[in-house]
Amino acid sequence: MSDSNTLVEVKNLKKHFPVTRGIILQRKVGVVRAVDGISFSIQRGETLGMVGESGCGKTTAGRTMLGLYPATDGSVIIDGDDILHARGKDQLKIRRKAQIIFQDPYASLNPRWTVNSIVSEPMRVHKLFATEKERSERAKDLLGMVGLSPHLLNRFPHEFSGGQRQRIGIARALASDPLFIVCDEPISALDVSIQAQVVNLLEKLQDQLSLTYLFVAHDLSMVRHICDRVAVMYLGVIVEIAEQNELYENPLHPYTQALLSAVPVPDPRKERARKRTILVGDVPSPINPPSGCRFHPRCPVAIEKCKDIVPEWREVSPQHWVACHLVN
Amino acid sequence: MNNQTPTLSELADDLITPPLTLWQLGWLRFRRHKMALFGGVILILLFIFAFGGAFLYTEKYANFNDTSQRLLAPSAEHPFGTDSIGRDILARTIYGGQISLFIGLVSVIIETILGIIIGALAGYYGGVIDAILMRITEAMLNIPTIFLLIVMAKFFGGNVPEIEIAGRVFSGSVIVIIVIIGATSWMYLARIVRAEFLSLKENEFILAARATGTSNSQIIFYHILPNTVAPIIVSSTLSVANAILAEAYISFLGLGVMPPTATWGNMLESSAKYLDSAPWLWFFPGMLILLTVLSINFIGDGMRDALDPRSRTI
Amino acid sequence: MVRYIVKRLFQGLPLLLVISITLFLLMMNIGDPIATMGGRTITRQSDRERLTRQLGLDKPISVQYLYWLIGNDWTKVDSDGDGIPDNYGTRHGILRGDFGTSLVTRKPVTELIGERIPNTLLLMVASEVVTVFFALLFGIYSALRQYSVMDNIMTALLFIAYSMPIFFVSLMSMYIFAVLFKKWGLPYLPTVGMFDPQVGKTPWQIFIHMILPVFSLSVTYFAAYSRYIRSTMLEVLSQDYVRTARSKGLPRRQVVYIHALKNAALPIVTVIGLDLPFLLGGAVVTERIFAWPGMGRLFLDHVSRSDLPVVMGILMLVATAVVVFQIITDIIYAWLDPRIRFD
Amino acid sequence: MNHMKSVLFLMVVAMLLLSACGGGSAATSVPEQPGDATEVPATDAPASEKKVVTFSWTQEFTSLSPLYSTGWFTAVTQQFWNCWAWNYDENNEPYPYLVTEMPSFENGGISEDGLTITLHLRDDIKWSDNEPITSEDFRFSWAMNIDPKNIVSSTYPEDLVTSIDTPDAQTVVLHFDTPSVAWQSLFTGIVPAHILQPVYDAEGTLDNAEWNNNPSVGCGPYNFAEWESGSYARFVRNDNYFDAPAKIDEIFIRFVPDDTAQTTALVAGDADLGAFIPYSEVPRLKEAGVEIMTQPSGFNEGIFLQVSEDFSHPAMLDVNVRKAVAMSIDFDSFNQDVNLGLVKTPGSFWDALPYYNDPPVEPYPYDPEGAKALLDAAGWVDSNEDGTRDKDGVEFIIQHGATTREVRQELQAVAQQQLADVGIELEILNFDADLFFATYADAGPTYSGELDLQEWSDTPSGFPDPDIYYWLCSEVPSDDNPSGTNSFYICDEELDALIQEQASQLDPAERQETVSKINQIFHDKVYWIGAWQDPDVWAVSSRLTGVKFSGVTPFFNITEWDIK
Repeated sequence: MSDSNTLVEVKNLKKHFPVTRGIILQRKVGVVRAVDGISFSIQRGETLGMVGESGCGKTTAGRTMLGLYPATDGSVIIDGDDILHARGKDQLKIRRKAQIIFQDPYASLNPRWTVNSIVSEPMRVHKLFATEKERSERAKDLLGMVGLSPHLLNRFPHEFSGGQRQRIGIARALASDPLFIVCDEPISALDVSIQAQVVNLLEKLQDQLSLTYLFVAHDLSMVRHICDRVAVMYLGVIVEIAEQNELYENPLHPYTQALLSAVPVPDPRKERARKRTILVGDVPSPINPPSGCRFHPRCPVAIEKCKDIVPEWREVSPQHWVACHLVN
Repeated sequence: MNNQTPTLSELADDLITPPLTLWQLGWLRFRRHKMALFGGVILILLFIFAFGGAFLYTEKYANFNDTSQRLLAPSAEHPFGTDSIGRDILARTIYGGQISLFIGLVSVIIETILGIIIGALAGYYGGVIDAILMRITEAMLNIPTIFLLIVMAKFFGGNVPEIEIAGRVFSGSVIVIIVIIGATSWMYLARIVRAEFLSLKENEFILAARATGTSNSQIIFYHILPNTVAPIIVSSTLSVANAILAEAYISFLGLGVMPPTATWGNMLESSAKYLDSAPWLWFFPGMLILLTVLSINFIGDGMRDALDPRSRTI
Repeated sequence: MVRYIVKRLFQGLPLLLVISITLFLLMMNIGDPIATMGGRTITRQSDRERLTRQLGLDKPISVQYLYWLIGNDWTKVDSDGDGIPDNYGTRHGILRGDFGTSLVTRKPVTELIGERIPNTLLLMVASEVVTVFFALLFGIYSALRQYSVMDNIMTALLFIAYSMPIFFVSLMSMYIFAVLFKKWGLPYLPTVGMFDPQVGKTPWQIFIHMILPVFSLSVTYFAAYSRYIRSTMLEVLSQDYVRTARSKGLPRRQVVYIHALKNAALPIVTVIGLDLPFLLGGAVVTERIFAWPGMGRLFLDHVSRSDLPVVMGILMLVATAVVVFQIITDIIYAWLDPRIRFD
Repeated sequence: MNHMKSVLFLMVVAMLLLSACGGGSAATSVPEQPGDATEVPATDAPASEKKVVTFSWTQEFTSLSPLYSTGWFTAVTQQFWNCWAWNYDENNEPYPYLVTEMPSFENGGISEDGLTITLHLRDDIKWSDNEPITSEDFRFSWAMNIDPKNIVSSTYPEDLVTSIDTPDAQTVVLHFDTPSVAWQSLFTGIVPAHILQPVYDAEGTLDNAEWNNNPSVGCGPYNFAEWESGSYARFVRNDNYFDAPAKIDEIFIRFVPDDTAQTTALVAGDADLGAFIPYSEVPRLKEAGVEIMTQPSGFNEGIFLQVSEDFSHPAMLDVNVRKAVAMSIDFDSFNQDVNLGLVKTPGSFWDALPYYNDPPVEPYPYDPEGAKALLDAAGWVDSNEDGTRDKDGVEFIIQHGATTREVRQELQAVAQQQLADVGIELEILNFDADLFFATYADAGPTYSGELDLQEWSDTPSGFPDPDIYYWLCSEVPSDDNPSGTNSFYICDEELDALIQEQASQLDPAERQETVSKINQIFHDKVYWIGAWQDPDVWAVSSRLTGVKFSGVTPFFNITEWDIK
């Protein structure tokens, strides 16, 4: 699967948070298996969508991929470099190539910093320009690129609206000329009217700067517009990956089917005819994930085998991977 | 106070220049706090008194004694009177004020540095570091401060040589007092800072900085610390008042700054036996302590309101 | 719940151990207990050497700490100075409830402390009660009439009281209410001690002897408490349910006393609860001035003579009380507040 | 659950309101005082015409037993309820108390060679439980003192006695290896053998004897009644006293640690007697009608000079420089102004003992010009014009250390300025007493040689006998001698020989000669500079009559005291 066109390659990535007790001598009493062995790759210029319910580990996966949380196991190769195992200067070098945009436009900007400081921070860290003045100039350019007036450079985040803030966040992500950006639910906190603007901006930037995105979202509707391929996560593992159209037209995993059934269809007739699969029960605790197929307690079509045997991760048709016993 | 409602031209300016930094906002709110403003003026006057007074009298004069001139009531020659060995009380309150304010400020700097470092390390790194540092903090908090002060004052007592700072020679006991007040008062601040760090470090802007590759020390000092500045400033301001009072307490217990170096605290202490016979002995240092502590408390109160991040009004 | 309490108690143990080691190290260097045993004259050389050995002060710090912690009845010690350990020690160590014996008075530390605790609690609890009562009055009043003239005057007065060193308040009040009042022919208060020997230790005597120290203590604690109560009340009064109650037309009195005060009580009780163990330590300065036989004075008297067992005993007692009270406060808090649960 | 919470809340509020409203209700919850319920009248009515005198002690006693007491307040309190072999009157002259006469060469009480001293006890003396006081009590007191199983406060001078014979109940024969003048300090308090021998036999030590803190049996004019730690102690008249009974019914001692509070209590009439009154408090007390009585107790405040090749400032090795230091400080004016003219400047360490200060040694006069001339002559001149004299590149900067007593700190400040006027820089240091006198081993400032001038108040160790020992060469502290008390590091062969000689000179005339020689050396070599006489200063309420004090046994005539 790996070739020169592959920008990001994730192999068996795991992120377990320990649950500890005790004060000075801490004992580990359990782990939260937030991400429990996921593998995928992203091609240059491609947008991979990653969807799943809240708490399925998709945000953790995105953050662990960039080394924001120390990974428990696995590797992430970005543009040929292993981001998780690099240290010091090497790590800094890779960090330049990979950036992240966050969900909450209010929490993701330091309230004590001006826009200028925020946007030029990556340039300072990576020593991209010789002087502060040059960095400011570049920051102005970036603001222009994301559709903000350059003279807002010395303002503070609290003077902006949510959408404007998200644009600042995007400008910051672009500041280090990255190849790859993790978009961590960048639009879910925004008004619907703004959402489209931001998505359009992201698409425009992708074209201009030939960026590669991992687009994390909790529902499938918005992802459809921007993604080339989509991965579906459930309880720390990926259950299905396919090209966008393939996934939407031919979802194989019962969980994907359930998610898709929740997406409203613009055509009223089709919408009325839409068969909705309602999932019953809560998402199980990631401290104690179910045995076998993790989806089996909530799966409407589960069979006996699903309880005990972990389904194989298979490519059922070209570029369409799925983990389910019922899929042939 | 008229500038609460911006004029039209100001509104126009607003469109071009950035309106208000958080500091300006704080200052605007602080200015509305009359008590705080009053406290600020008093404190500035006290500083002018203690440090400007040095141009009026030399330190040698403050220590100049003449036992035949003892316990003189205030007069033209000695505006505040003289003490039990005939030293001029005005000159001693000036030089004593320098020491008292110096003790207040420097011990709080020590307290703040300790509190920030310990709170920041515990809050940012968490885990074992947090556990160890917080156990130490709790251990210190479990013992009444005055007990700690006494034990530490005796522990360090007399072991520190005198040092010279900015032309003044400070007796070792000044350094001791500063260190022990600083070392016994950082715990609350450390807890405040830790709590702030714990909540702030989960913020996405910290993750963004880490994604960029910003180092831990830069994240601590440039990203998180500026956001904890408000509670730190409020807490430290109030600590200055507490430090000046603490100095007076240890002086009363005979463990404070040793004479002939004057402080308001030890001047007040030695005046206790002249409550009725020579009231000027306690009136002036007592008044100065009162004014200092009072004004600092007012300022701290005003700052608390002004820097409250929840408050969005001007 | 029981598991939670036991767990918390066990968590407290290492904390107390750390405190004890730190204090012990500090204490070894705060002076020479034997230096002042001669009274007005200097202790003789032969006595110094003998006492150092007999009191076990010649042992290394680690051994002294070990003996203090677990006693020395398991090992032989040299009591007559011939260099040969002859008898088993007699100390049981603090872990077995033996706080040791005062170096100065040779009395058991538990006895010394036990004698002082009732006196200290009498003084401190009375001060706390007076303080809290008036702080409640003031705090609630100024919260209801925020920024009124009275509120501002009270705030200013509070700050003034808070800004005066307590020794000064004490000596001044003693001078005014005992000496000057007597001079002016007014009813005057006694100065020092707990009772007049001519009359004896009656409740009334103790009460009038308590007035001045309680006054001095309350004046200083008052400011902090009433400010805290004021801000807590202000916060509660601005809550939606209080506004709702008011808009429902409930009498103001009822709103304040039933709704607001009830909800403000939780944080106030918590703060008082956390302060309580420190009352055990007494008030060093006040007890010294008014010659009140409490723990603060015991501490001061013995720290000035480097009497390690007594000083350590007091400090460890207070530290332990703090740990215990923290647990109690947490439990009460959880009991009062349904949002808190111990998993 | 909700109901419970309301109840608790109401309880809290009710508790706060109730206990605070009453205010007084807190005082009704007086802690139980087991034991004294019977002695305390339950009502507020003054208890009859009982004569109670209130003493104010700034320090609590550590133990009541003569064996374990450390400190002056315990020692003087013993005179109420315990008894000494001999007492001293207001002229500090000894007179027989438990003995029939003071032993001397003349009456044969002291043997020719000075190695045997015989005491003859009165036959009418008895303990408060009517048991007779016998020679066995004396022997037992001595034996317990030197027993290694007892952690007594001091074994001196008992350890000079090699054995005691008790040929009969009224005769005590002391045997010495070498004659020692310290015999006069023996038997300052005795312990009852009939009470304590069984305790010792049972426990192997007297350390934990109940009697130490609760001496049920005594021999003084008063009986111990109770002692509440940190608060007070009571002594009531001993009706079995073998001498004339006391006139005052009860002595009530209150422990008031703070000087200023003590003065206020005396002024307010809450105390009848206070000791160690600072001179600065005297006018306030006199104004309130409190009488001030001073009694020479041998103590003099003085500056001890350190003269040591190893530690001292080089200038201090020159006797003329030391003389100049003494001449530069105006002690007379200080005593006149700050000590209110109540005390004079002592010329000699034996200032309170006129007999041994003969011919009297006068203090060096205040003469800054003369001091400057001496310093110039010694080569200490201000060659670099920084205001401080120097020689061979060494600045004349010396350290003056003392404890934190206020009047001492005032003298230090005055001395600093006056020495600066003649070109000597004085660095001032202050320490808590237990730090100041900490041993060489504990790196105490005095004993480890850090201080050129050391100031404290001291007396000859056997006052009213002028015995001394600090300046012995064998007392110089070192790694091999970590508890040596010669913090001056002065090892003067001539002085050493004289000190050793006086210690065994039992003949008064010979002693007088030797001590006077020592006196002269102190003065000529400037080893000690007197600052002020430091007699005991007592504040006595005007309602007390018949009050006399002695410098050794202050309450020798306590039975004659009365209340107007």
